[in-house]
Formats: sequence, C-alpha cells, structure tokens
Amino acid sequence: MSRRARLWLVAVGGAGLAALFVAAALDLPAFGGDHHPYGDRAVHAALTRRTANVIASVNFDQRAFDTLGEMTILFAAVIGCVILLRRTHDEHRGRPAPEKVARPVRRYSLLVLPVALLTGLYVIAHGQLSPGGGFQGGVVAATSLHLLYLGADYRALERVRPVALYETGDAIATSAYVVTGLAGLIGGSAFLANTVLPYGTFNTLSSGGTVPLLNAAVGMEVACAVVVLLARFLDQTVEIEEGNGK
Amino acid sequence: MDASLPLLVAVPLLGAALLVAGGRLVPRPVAETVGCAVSAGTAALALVLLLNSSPPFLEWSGGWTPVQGQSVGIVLIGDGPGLGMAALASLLTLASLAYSWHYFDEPPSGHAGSFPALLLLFQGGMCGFAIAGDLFNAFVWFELMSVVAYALTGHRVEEARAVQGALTFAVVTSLGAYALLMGIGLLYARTGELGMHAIGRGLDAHGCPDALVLAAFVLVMTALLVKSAAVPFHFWLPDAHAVAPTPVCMLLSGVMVELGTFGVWRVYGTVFSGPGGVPAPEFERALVTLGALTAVIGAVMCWYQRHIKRLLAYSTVAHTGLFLIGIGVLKPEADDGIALYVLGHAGVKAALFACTGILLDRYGSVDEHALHGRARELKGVAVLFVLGALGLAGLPPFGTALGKSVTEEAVGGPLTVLYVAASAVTAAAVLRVAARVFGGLGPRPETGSGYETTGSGERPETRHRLSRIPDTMTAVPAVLLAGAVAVGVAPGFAKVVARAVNETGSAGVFTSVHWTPAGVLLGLVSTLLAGVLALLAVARPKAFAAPDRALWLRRLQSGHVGDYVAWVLVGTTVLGALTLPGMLGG
Amino acid sequence: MADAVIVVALLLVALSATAAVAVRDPARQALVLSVLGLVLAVLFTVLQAPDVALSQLAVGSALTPLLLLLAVHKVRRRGKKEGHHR
Amino acid sequence: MMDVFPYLVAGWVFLTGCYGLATSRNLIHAVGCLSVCQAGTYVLLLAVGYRDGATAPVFSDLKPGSRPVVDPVVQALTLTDVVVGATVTALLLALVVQISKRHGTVDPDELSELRG
Repeated sequence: MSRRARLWLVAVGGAGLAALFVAAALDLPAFGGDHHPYGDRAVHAALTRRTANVIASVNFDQRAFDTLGEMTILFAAVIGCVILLRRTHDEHRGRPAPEKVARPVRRYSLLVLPVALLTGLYVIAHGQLSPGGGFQGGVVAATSLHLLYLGADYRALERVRPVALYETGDAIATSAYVVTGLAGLIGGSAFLANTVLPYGTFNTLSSGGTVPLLNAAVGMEVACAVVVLLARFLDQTVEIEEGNGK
Repeated sequence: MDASLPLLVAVPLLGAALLVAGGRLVPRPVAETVGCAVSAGTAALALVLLLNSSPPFLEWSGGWTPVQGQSVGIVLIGDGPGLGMAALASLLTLASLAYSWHYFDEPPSGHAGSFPALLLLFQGGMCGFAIAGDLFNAFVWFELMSVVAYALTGHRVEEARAVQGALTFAVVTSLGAYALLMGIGLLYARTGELGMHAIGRGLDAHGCPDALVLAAFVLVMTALLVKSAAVPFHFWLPDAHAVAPTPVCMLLSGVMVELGTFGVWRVYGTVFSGPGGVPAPEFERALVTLGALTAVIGAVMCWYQRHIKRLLAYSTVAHTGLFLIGIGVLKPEADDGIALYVLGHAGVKAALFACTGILLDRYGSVDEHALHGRARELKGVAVLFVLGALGLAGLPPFGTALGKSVTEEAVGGPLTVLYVAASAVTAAAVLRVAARVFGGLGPRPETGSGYETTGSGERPETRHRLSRIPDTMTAVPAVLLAGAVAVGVAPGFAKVVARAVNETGSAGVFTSVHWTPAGVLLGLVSTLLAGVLALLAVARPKAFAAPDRALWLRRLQSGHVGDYVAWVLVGTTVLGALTLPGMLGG
Repeated sequence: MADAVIVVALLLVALSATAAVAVRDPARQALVLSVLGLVLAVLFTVLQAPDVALSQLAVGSALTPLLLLLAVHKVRRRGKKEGHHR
Repeated sequence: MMDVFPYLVAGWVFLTGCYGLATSRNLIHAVGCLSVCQAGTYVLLLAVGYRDGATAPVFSDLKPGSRPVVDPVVQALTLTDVVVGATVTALLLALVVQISKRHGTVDPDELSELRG
C-alpha cells in the first residue's frame, strides 16, 4: 500500500476511534468522583488482613492470581529472549576489548552501585508496608548491577553475573510463587489463599500472612529476569558478531 | 473438586518453571518426557473437571468467596464451554509436544527444556483465558498466550520470514491487548467492578446503553477479534501461521484463534447481553457482517495460495468467519453447532498442519508448485492429508460436518450458502494441493502474478532433512483425525456438548443436536463441490489461476506492519459504525 | 491547587508523548521516552499512586529506554560493518 | 472541563501512539510508539481511580479511616500493566534485532518477504 493510502486509512480509522472515545469520555463519571465500590472493598479487606500497603494486598493477596499471570509473562519473555537472541550457526563470539573508563565515571558508578543495590533490596523488603515492592525493587537491584558495565568494563560485569545462575533463579522464584499458592490449596481453602500463615502485627515486616513471601518471590523473579534480559541484549551488542558467510 | 480449577493454570506453569530450572542438567529426552507428562496431567484434570461441570460452578481464587454478593477476589468460571476449550487446548498441546518429540530442531545449548517449557506456558495461558471470569484476569492470560506465541513464532531466528511474521503478529496483537485494557478502564469507570458478571450487572443497573458502553464494547471486541482474526483485523494471521514452526501452527490455528472467538462469546454473554449492554440486533449485525466478510476473503485468498502453510492459515481465517457468524446469530442451536465445529476443526486443521510439516522436513519446501508430484512415495501421509481436506469440507461423519450442519440449520437462508461455499472452496484448495503434490496430477502450474509468497527455500525444522518419516509424526495427525471423526460419531457426545453449552449460554433453553438428512446432504454437497473444483483446478491451471482482478485483494496483504495497524484502526471504526444505529435511541 | 498541578502534569504527558512519536530517530526517541517515563512518574505521584510511580520510574524511564538504546546500537553497528564489506 | 480532561489526554496519548506505529519508518521507533500507546492505558486507569482530596492507599503513616484514599485496584492493575509493557518491549526488540540481521534493514517499507 502506498504511504498516502495508509495515511488515509489511519485518518479515517483514527477519526472514528477518536470520536468514539470522546463520546465515551463525556459519559464517564467526572474525574475525581467518589464511586469506587471495588476499591473500598479492597481497602477494607487489606486492613482485615493487616497489610498496610493496600496495593500490595491487592497484588499479592486479593488478586494474587493476576500477579501469577504477570510474573509468568515476564518469565515467558525471558525464555523467549534467550531463544530469540541465541547465537546462531553463522555467528561467532568476539572478545570485547577492555575499555578505558574516565575516573570520575568509575568513581561515581562504583559509589552509586552499592547504594542502588541496597535501595532495591530495601524497596523489595518493605513492599507490604510502604510504596514499592517486588517489581520496583527488583528492577532497581538488577539495573544497579549494570553500573559495573559503566564503571569498570564488560568483563567485570560478566564475572559478577553468571547468566545461567540468574536464569535458574528466575525459574526457581516462579516455582516458589506457584508452590506458595499450592500450599494455600493444600493447607487452607483455595489456590493462593492467604490463610496458611498468621497475619502478624499491623505495620511490621512480617505482617500480612503470605504477602511478604509472594512479594519476595516476585522481587527475586523480577531481578533475575531483568538481569537475564539485559545480559542477552548486551551480549548481542557487545559480543556476538556475524560471520562473513551469510 | 471445584477448588482445583486454578490448577489448570498452575500445573503447566510449575512444570515450565521446573523445566527451565532443570533444563541444563537433564538431557533432551527427559525434558520432553516431563513436558508431555505435565501437559497430559493437565489435560486429564481438565477432562475430569469437565465431567463435573454440570451444573456450572464458580471458583474464587484465593478463597475470597463473596460476602453479601460481593468479592474482592478473581472469579473463575468452571462451565462446559470454558473447560471444554481448556481441555481442547491441553490435548492439542500434548499432540504438538508428541509431534515435535525428539526430531524438532536442536535447542540452544544448555536449554534443553526451553521449547517444551514454552509450550507448557502456552497451555497455561490458554487454560487461564478459557476459565477466566474476570475481565482483567482474562487480559493477563490473553497477554501470556500472546507473548509465548510471539516467541514461538519467531523460534527459528535464522529464517527471515519467521522473524518478520512474528514481529507483525506481536505488534498487532499487542495493540489489540492495549485496546482491551482501554475498554476495561471504561467499564471499570462506569461500574467499579472487574468480574464479568459483576460488570454486566453494573451496566444493567445504570440503565440504557450509551456511548460509553459502545466504546467499551468496540475496544474490548477489537482485542478479541484481532485474536480470532476477523477481517480487517486478520492480516497478521497468514504471516504468522505460515512461518511458525509446525507444532506451533497446530496450536495457533487449532485452538488459539478459536479462543478469540470463544472470548467474544463469553464476554458478550456475561458483560454486554443485558439491557444495559449492546442490544442483540446490533451485536448480530456487527458479527454476521464481519463474519461473512471474513469467510469470503479467507476462502478467496486461501484458493490463491501456493505456500501450503499459508493456504491452511487462510482456511483458518475463512472458518473463523463461519464461527463468528454462528456466534453472532445468538441462537442456542447455532452455539451448539459452533462448539462441535470448533472441536472438529481443531483436529482436522492440526492434522493438516502436521502433514505439511512432514513435507517440509522431508523435501525442504512447502510450495505447491515446486513439490508437484514429488511426494508420490508418501502414501500414508497422502491418505491423511486427503482425509483432512474432506474433513475441512464437512464430509459426514466428521465432527466438522455435524457442527456445520447444525449451525447451517440454525442460521438458515443465504448464510447457509456461505457455509457451504466457504468450506467447499477452502477444502478444494487443500484437495488441489493433495492432487498435485501427492498425486502429481495435471500439468505443472506456471508461476503466478509475482505478488505472492512462495513456499520454496524453507528450511526443514528437523536437524537433518528426514529420509524416513518417524512414526510419531504420522501417528499424531492420524489420532487427531480420528478425534475429529469421533466428535461426529461418538454416540451421545453431541448431546453432552449441546447440554454443556446451553447450560451457560441460553438461560435454560435446551436444544437437541443430531444428524439430519438435510445436514448430511449439505455436507455431501460441499464435499462434492470441493472435489469438482479441485479437479478442475488441477486439470486447467490457467483458467483457475489468480486473475488480475484479484490482485488488489492480494496487495492488501502487504506484510507491512504499518498497514496492518491502520487496518486495525479502520476495523474499530467499522465495528463502531455497525453497532451504533440501535444504540442512539437510548 | 491540586487540580492545577494535575493539569500541568497531564499537559506535559501529552506533550512528551507527542514528541516521542514525532521524533523519528530511534536513539533520540529513546531519550524522549525516558522523559515521558519521568513525567508519567510525576503524574502518578500527583494522582496518589506512589507504587506505580516508582515502577514507572524504574521501568519506563530506565529499563525500556536502555533496551531501546541497546537495540539501536546493535542495528547501527551491523549497518556499519555491512558498509565495510560492500 | 477538568471532569473529562484527563480521559481525553489518555485517548490522545493512545491515538498518537497508534499514528506513530502506522507511519513509522523504523521498527525500533515503532516499538517505542507501541509503548506510547500503552502509556495511554496507564493514564486512563489511574484517572479512573482518582478521588478528589484523597491520599495514597498506604496505611503505614496513616490512621485507617482518617482520610479518604484513592482506588487501590486500578493502581494494582497499572502496576501489572507496566511490567507487561516492559516484557513485550523486550521481546519485540529481540525480534527487531533478528530482523535487522536477516533482512539487513529495519525499515518496514523494505521488508518484502511476506505478501500476497
């Protein structure tokens, strides 16, 4: 199709969708309204289960089944990237030359690295109490490891990052989530039921029953997954070279 | 018993995680055995639950059973249609795992378990989508099955076509998924609920449908119609199904596309069918129009293909059109017919893909013209392929024939003609392939218009080109075809299916489903038509080659991702325009 | 007052989203997307969603642009090599 | 005006992304546009859950019941959405990298393997 024809299609389709959406927006309840039945029930349920961060309660208790799907999507994407970015028969691995890093950059990144890593772990650990949790902390922790690439060089990064180990960690964390869910089925009433552990004292690290466990599993999964994802992309950019016979 | 419903998802996911964790320690046969065992176990669970699903039950994940009719948990629906789709998805996953057994491409080093693991994740996603009773949860499983499907489609990264098809598939489906999310946002704003039944009740409580309901309907349906490849959302399908590895094609065409259709049925029935939703005539108009268009375009394009997998992919498009019509007319008999049709079609289509995979692995090509007469030696495969084509045409006693005849009687009128024509043309195309490739009949056809995808230059999916066809690769299509026949002849099976569908679908109206003389006759007519068309095409290739008039239709299928996105936008507008008229009055 | 802040944040989101589409060079787009991620994080904070803001900050303004840049780098490096061979 | 403005911004962001996706000349850019589309869904969901004068639904420093809180459910949904978006982006980029290797280009206009 010519670019012009496509533009016409986009104009027609976009205009229709825009009109539809604007009409719908005019029928929506006004922004900032007070009608949130599900939200109010969720807050109530979180408080009865002594989870201070209601979002953590929704994610890891009330709608933990959604989170199972979500972490599986991440898990699937990691396997997918490992497969899609594998070294094929016509490619070979080149050794990246060590690169010189400017001293301020090196000092800065080596200073920030432990801070960022600790922040990530802290954010994971306090998931059920304060904003944050497995997802956010996991991403921060995994990304911080890659400051090594900036501060030292690729080889230093490779030493602290045996990718195979992280792949296994990713899989183990995913199974841990499922197994916790199964424990709910066997020991309690239903799959992913938060009835196995005591709910603890409100606003402490061990409150919320299985919420901290699931949160930790997700944190580990996300951290491992992001490390593997970045590793695969770095591998493609830095190491893998195509052979001449294409 | 009911509490084990979420296990349909949990078991394959756990299996996949263990396969990845242990994948580098165990040899390939062990990984494949584990994959088959987990998949079979899930299938068994789905069947057991299916047998216990009358009356239908609800399961609240996390044990959040409703208090005063309201819950904060996620509801799962354990009814006949949902569990039936889960069982179908599980059985087909098992079939494709068995088909790829031992022979499929060498996995990347250290990842022996990755391919079976991905298939298990796919199975988990499909089961989750089939039993979802919560709209956001359905989105999550929709995404899982999509993400896995992208990775599986692009699995053979050395193939230029595979990666392009996978990207197109991924972009279009992801866009559809985000449209679904926008729709969920609108529905949540109106009703403040996420469970499908709860949303439906909320819409009814609000009163007459308005623009918001229309927009939400269009956005949600966009995602499901992209998945089920209705025109004009269908462009990704031929590109993806033609390039995916054969075991994956079996799943994509056999059940994933049908899950999109199932989603349309489920979401309309639970969310939009009440007085506050989309009125029945509007829904019927939209679905029957799009379905008829899909059936016609799918059948025509199917006829003009020479890349065999692409041809089969278009026949899936044509059949989805027929499914959408059946769902669109909103009659209990049509629902029953479609349920049987989907079951039969899954077996037939997966078997046809499996046979095509054998051609690919044996001859390194899936081009109808290049393979002319080359597969004469594969007698057994030829029989299976022809049987598959006859099943596609709807020859009694295949399950497809029973399903089709029941639906035909329900829809009536000119739509019956469309059912006969679409199934006859797609089957004729497959029979034409069989006559040329396995029989060497007719003159060798000349190259066509040039604007087409040939099937030569494809690499086999096995490590080496096969010199002998392994027994597993022929046994799988044979069993699948036997299953498709069983759907039609197993005594009482059709009644059970109809009862299971009606229990959820038609509010207590029970219909009886059986072979009728008229149905058998129509099935024979379309088979005969298919045979005649195929013979004519083989004998007179020139007269039946794609005329220049049809070129514009082929040019629409440009392989350009921007075009496809533009069509999705147009599709939403068309869907909105088709649904609009009756909703203005409110 | 709160409304004014929300409006400003929304306008910034609309602006940077438009810019992210209008900038046709993928490397620059990655940077604009990282700005979009940042602005979205601000909007989410204003909308009282600190959890989402945090993850948007981590994912939208760091991880996604990083992946995009790595892909750009790989594609460009290929292009250069190809040029040498020809 | 304020009643619908956030929803309109969400729609604008979504449609802008669609436009970019359809007209893109570079697949990496197209992937970026897809994530813009998705940003539209975040804005819509969070706008739907907002409540005037309410605070975040986190009770570590807040006495339960003392102040209204915004809807936590949409926030949980958006959180899921953000993670899903990142994974889809990663997978798409992996495919684009392979396309650039196999086709020697990332311009969708120059890909001509699949058609008809």
